Amino acid sequence: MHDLECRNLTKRFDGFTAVRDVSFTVPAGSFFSILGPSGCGKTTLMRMIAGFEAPSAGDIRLKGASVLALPPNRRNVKMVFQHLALFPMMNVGENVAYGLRCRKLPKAEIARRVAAILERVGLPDFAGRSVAQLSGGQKQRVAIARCMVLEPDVLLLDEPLGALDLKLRERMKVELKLLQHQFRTTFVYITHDQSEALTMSDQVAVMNEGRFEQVGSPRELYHAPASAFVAGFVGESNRWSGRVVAAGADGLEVETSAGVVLRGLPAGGGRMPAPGAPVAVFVRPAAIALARPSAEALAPLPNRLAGTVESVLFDGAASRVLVRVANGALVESALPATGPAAEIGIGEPIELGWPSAETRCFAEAA
Amino acid sequence: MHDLECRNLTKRFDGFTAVRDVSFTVPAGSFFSILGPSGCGKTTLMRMIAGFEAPSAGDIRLKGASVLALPPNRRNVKMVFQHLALFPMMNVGENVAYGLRCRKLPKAEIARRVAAILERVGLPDFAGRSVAQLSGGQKQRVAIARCMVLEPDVLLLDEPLGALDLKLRERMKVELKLLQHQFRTTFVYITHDQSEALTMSDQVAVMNEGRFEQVGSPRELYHAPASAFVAGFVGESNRWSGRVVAAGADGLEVETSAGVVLRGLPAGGGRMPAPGAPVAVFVRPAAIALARPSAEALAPLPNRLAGTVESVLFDGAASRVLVRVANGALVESALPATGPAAEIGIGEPIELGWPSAETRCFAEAA
Amino acid sequence: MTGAAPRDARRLTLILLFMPFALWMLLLILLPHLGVAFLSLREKTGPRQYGFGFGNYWKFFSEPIYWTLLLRTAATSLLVTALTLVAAFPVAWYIAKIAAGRSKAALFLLCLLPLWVSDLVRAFGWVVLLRETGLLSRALQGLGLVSGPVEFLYNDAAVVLGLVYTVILFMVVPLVSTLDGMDDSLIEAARNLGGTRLTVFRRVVLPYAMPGVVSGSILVFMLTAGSYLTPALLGGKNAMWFTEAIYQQFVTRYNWEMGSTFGILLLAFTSGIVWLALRLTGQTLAGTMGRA
Amino acid sequence: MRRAPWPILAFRLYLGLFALFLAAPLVAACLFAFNDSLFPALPWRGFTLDWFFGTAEPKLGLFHDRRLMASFATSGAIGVAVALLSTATGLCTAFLFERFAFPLKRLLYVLMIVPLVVPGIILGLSILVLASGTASAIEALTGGEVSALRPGSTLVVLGQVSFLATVSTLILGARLKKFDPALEEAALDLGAGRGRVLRTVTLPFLRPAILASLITCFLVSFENFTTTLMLVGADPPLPIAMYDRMAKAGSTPVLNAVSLVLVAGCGLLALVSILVQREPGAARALRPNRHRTVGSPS
Amino acid sequence: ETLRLLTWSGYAPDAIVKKFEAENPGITVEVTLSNNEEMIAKLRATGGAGFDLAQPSHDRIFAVESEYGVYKPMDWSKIDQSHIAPKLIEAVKANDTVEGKVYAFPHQWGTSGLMADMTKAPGARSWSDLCDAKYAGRTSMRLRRTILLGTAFGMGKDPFAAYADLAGYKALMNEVADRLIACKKNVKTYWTGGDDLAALMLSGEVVLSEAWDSTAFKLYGQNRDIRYVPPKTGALTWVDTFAIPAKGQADEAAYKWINFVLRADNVPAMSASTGAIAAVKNGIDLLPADKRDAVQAAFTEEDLGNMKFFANIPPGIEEIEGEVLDRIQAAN
Ligand SMILES: Nc1ncnc2c1ncn2[C@@H]1O[C@H](COP(=O)(O)OP(=O)(O)OP(=O)(O)O)[C@@H](O)[C@H]1O
Ligand SMILES: Nc1ncnc2c1ncn2[C@@H]1O[C@H](COP(=O)(O)OP(=O)(O)OP(=O)(O)O)[C@@H](O)[C@H]1O
Ligand SMILES: [Mg+2]
Ligand SMILES: [Mg+2]
Repeated sequence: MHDLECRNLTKRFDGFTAVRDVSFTVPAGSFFSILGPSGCGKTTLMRMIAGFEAPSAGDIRLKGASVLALPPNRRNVKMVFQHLALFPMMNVGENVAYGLRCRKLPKAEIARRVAAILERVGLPDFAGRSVAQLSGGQKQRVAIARCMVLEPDVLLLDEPLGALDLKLRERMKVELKLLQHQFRTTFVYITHDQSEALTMSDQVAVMNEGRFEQVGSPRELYHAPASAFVAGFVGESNRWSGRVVAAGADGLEVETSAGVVLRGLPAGGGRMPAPGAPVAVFVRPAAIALARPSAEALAPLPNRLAGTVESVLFDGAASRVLVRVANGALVESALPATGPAAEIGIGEPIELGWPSAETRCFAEAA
Repeated sequence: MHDLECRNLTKRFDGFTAVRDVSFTVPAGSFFSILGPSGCGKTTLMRMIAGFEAPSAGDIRLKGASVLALPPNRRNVKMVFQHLALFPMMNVGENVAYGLRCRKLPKAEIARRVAAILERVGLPDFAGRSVAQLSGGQKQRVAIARCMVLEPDVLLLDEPLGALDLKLRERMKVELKLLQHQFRTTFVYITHDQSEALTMSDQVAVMNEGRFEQVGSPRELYHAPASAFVAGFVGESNRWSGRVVAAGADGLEVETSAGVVLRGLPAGGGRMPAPGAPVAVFVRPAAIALARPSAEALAPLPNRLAGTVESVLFDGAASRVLVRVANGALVESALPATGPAAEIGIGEPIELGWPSAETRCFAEAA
Repeated sequence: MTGAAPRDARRLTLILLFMPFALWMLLLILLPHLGVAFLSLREKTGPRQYGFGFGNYWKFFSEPIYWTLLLRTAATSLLVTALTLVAAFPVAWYIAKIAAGRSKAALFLLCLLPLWVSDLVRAFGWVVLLRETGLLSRALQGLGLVSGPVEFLYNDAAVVLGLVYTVILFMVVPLVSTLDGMDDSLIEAARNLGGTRLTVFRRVVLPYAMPGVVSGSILVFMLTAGSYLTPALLGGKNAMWFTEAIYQQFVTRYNWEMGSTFGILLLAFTSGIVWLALRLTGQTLAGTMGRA
Repeated sequence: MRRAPWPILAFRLYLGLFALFLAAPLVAACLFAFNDSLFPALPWRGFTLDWFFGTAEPKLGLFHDRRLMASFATSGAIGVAVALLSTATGLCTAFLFERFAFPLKRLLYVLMIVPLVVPGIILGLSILVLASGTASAIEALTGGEVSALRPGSTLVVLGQVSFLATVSTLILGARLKKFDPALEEAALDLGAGRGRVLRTVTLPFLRPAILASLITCFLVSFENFTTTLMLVGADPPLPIAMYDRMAKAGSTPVLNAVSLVLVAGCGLLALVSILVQREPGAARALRPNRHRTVGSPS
Repeated sequence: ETLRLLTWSGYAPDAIVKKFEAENPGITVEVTLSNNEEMIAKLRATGGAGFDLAQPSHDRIFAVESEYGVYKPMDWSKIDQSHIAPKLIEAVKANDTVEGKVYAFPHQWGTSGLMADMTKAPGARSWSDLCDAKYAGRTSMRLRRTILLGTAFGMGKDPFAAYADLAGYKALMNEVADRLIACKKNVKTYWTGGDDLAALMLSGEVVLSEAWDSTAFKLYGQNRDIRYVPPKTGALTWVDTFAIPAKGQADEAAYKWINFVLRADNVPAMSASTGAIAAVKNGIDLLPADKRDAVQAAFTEEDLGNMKFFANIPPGIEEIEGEVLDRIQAAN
């Protein structure tokens, strides 16, 4: 059973198409993210689902029934806004009770449900607080409680963590996922932060210029990106442009514009690019092994480059080195926490190597 | 030669002590960061150096001479403000020229220097632009150029990246470091983001509640934190409270409040804690190895726990698993990108293990 | 900042900045009002002979003409305030929430322009429009809606209309500025959570706009109660405005004592109403007017 | 938001009516300036410019009417004086309240706002009472005559300043609130002295607000009637002169001509003031939101 | 040097001012329009400063001078009196002498009475006709003391005789107030100035009104049906005077102005502007032709003999009248 289904959804603003022919289904109880750069149409898509914009074409179905004709207040889709939109003139309890009052439930019933939901989001005894007295994370939870108390079919969240500071964001990521787990409600989550999308979601749709580029589990997106855009947007990558030199059964040979020859595999599911075709090549820093020159550790790897360390960006487990390779390009590679390369310093010579399976080549428009 | 030296600096606001007895020296040409949580007194310390607050006690020396008696406009310390404080009614060139005009340099000289510095920060031909037309990163560079054109002894930067968005922040981190490299001026950089501090700095001071907890290189802080606060604040960690059960030559045996017995080493340089003493135990997620039960891979490790996977936080190379261990505690561990544990799913049984060198035990006040 | 000298400099600056304010308040506001209060307590006992007491106040309260006039003025002002609020809200809403971009700026500008034109011109315009030989009467005759000339001037309705006209922009401006500060997502959230348009207006929009409503209403009420020209030029034979009574006492009766008494009473009465309104809506004068 | 177009249509219709309501009296007042009749009333007797340029009674045109022209000049002079005085006072007071802490600040702030809500006639008469009282007392004591304390332009200026200083303080205070003190610190840090900071950073930042305050005060002063009425002496400003005409000599279309000039002049100045005020940053009130779709026509 | 005149509308026409300035280079004339009450209020507020020559009516000087001392005694020797009507000189002397000094000099005189559109209100002859239901909604009056006095006369009382007894006067005025309040529904509007009234009459909005004769005479020129009607009980007569404010700074210029406007060659222009009759011996004859016709159409010899000069107002009277006026205005 699908909780939410969009069919060929399109939205045009006079002349400009913000959402193009988007179709997807969200299974009941799952955490679905829409990930894309700023301005790609995420919010527009979500506002159509909530009923604040009318689609130019296509259909939106909730639990199987089209909701196009319903005004926003009659759709059982609730929304957590980017800046939360808590009502400043009401206290926490009144905020949470607002939707129930609109449904004209009896007072006692409202009080009971408000208390229950605040308990569930970990804010018992907060009903009397004014909204201004809450911390960022608490506000977040009130905004979610305000929607969840109405038991929506689908909860939409539009970059709800965007306004929080870094540490809190990290914490709320985990907390949001646990809350969804606990409520078992379908979440549709919008973000431009790939780490948020990957961490929390069952399924992620990567959106670009109004279109869905790929829909899949976080691992699929990370390990098998379907397009150059997805490969570049999800996770960190080194990216080069080049041309196919040779194509064989064991993969492609690509010469980058800087003149380096790399061995990789075609990606994105298209045809095998013919020699001479332009390709975009992606290699993840984490996939690159480092070794001191003369060390034979990298010998079995098909791609090997020599260079000097330009900069060491120490950041604990996420440390990176920037290596300037022979022909002037900068390659970013993960710095291992242990092993011979761990203590490398600026200006030292170094060798890099990686397997051809980690060299993803996407055909580009000529 | 030290560019900046603070001796026993203290600042009290009626009754409240924001900075307590802080002493440090910053060698010429180095990148020095002050890292600490919000409200710990970083800005207050910096404002004392710049001359906007008078210290309650202690001395501030620039190039060896005390500057306590000088007003802010006579100290050769320049400051980049958190929101940059570019003058909105002046264009880029006028902003950069402001300090030179205050020094009453001849017009031609000013023009020459402004052009030169804008060239150096990568903004040639920007002199005529209005400030509002700049992107976040360009504003950043103008703010730095405005200070650097005055050739200060020390440049203070108060969370200059705080207002930028995530992606830009990542880029500016690298750029700032390169700029400092190029100017060879002493930078004192304030942040509450440990990743910024670690990535850019030669030396980092960790500040807490007005005091410096530790001053050292990024690697020192990460690998040899001097206090429980530093261990918790720099890099990610699992943290437990416990009591020493036994203390021997090969380390400590600690029982956590949840009843798990761990083997670790005393940290922080204090005396070896006696049995019964309360300790805080820190283990980095990246140090924890994962294995399917029955696999013998973890056998040599002194700390081993069994549990089930509670949650998988997939995030490419920075993925994590949350494991609920036998007695109910949650342990966070890095998820390897490859190997048998890489594909683990929620609810599966799993074993964790780590060496005692990675189990840092800090004595706590009883 | 640093050291002792700058702190003294700061003190000196404070004192220097305080001087104009103190002079303004003392010489132009406090002392004059005290003077009026003093004068209102003076009673004329004969030519060039005066005594002191509450006689003038006593005379006011014992003479129903005067206090009914004050009540009438206040009541009409309240009516004008209410009408103005109702008439201005949709306009402010349109400007703040519906119009976008250039049309928004243009609309706001258009609305502000009449604000700057003299009261006198505006009242005069109404006279030209509404008098028996004026445009409206003639237009109605032209359309065949009425047979003879109709007088629209010189009645209470004309006064109320003219007053609403003179003050409405003072309501629109604070309303626009509060409504403009309201995040649209508040309204959308309220709709999303199931509120009908009416509920959203009543439970979210109105409470949010309250500071603007209150500051606009105070301004409008005080301006109305204190207006002189519009009632004088548009008003009919029965309708005197309390300010006219004050003017009369000063100018045609040469009775400054009584005029001062009337002035004090007008001030006290209208301030009382404003105070009550602030109490009832839980706002403060500084909080509302300060942002207007 | 998807909604039926009727609320929007209703809004538009209402707005149209509102615009008509706003414009009607002004248009009517201006229109009759061109009526070739002795009364600003129907019937329409043909188009004429006599009420602007006529040189002889009974159709003495505005530009040849000495008294009206003199009152224009009086109003202008008073307006300039009021604008300068109010803005200067407002500037000091805005700094005082935005930058300094002192005892009784809240109370004094309320006191500062009060003149805005005191009926204009009371402001006028209170100043009249105090000034005459003082002048009489001085006369009784010294026999000297302080003509500045007698009704006349000085008192008119003071009377208008008494409430326009509040307006000015609020305008300047609002702008000063948006001022990031870090800008001043940055300037200090770059080596500027206090005076230079004020001159090169703070005042330029305030300039749009200062201009707006000057224009606003000038316009309000120019059109003020109630406060002025009580304080006017032998040289009446324009609104009083017009009112005297209306009430004591009867209205002729020359008053419509004056109205037209006033409407045009005020419109122009108000436009300038608004444009100036929304220059940088202060455009909050006029800036469109991004997701501005509530009720946009769909 | 400036001569600051505080006077009635029409009492300083531009042509005369220009001529005066031409004859007296160095003097500029500044005119402030006013009426009796405002003149007093202004001079009281200024303590007699700010103006160099005022023109109150003859009955409004004595009490004001006694109370506030806002005028200077006149130096009659500086005024050419040879051609002034002796009757008016006597009237002014009688009314405006305070402690032996005379404070005024006559300028123009006129009467207050009724004005009627003869086609629509031909028979009106009495003050009480204003309240006649025949003219419901078509009459007007000025809500000032004249109508109080007129109404009293209309009721057959003599208010001037009642001046002596404040209590009696108060009782009389209360009766008058009741009358006028009852009359309110008959009144279209209260006029406030001459042109205001003129507009009302010319447009036909009003057919019968209390009026200054001067206004009526002006209208007669435009519409022969509009005539001045002296009431049966006698037209109320006023003399507008010259008086010099206590702190006037241009006395010489003021006397020059007085002599100038009373000069025979200037009288016709002045009278044409004011509509009133100059205080010179042959005042009526010096009126412009159309005005003269109007006067002759309005007044019979009998009427001219039956004029009632406004009596000097003792202190206290105006307060009583003020309250009564308030009451009338406020009543519904
Ligand atoms: N009402 C509108 N009228 C015209 N264009 C609009 C409107 N709303 C959005 N757009 C345009 O549609 C595009 C998509 O906007 P949208 O807000 O959906 O992007 P987004 O993906 O949510 O971006 P962000 O991450 O910055 O929030 C943008 O180019 C935007 O300018
Ligand atoms: N002028 C002041 N008067 C009183 N207390 C102050 C003043 N300035 C700062 N403090 C207090 O001193 C403490 C340290 O403030 P400071 O601004 O230095 O913190 P910070 O480390 O810069 O924090 P953040 O990261 O949030 O900027 C805070 O508790 C703050 O409230
Ligand atoms: Mg968005
Ligand atoms: Mg800080």
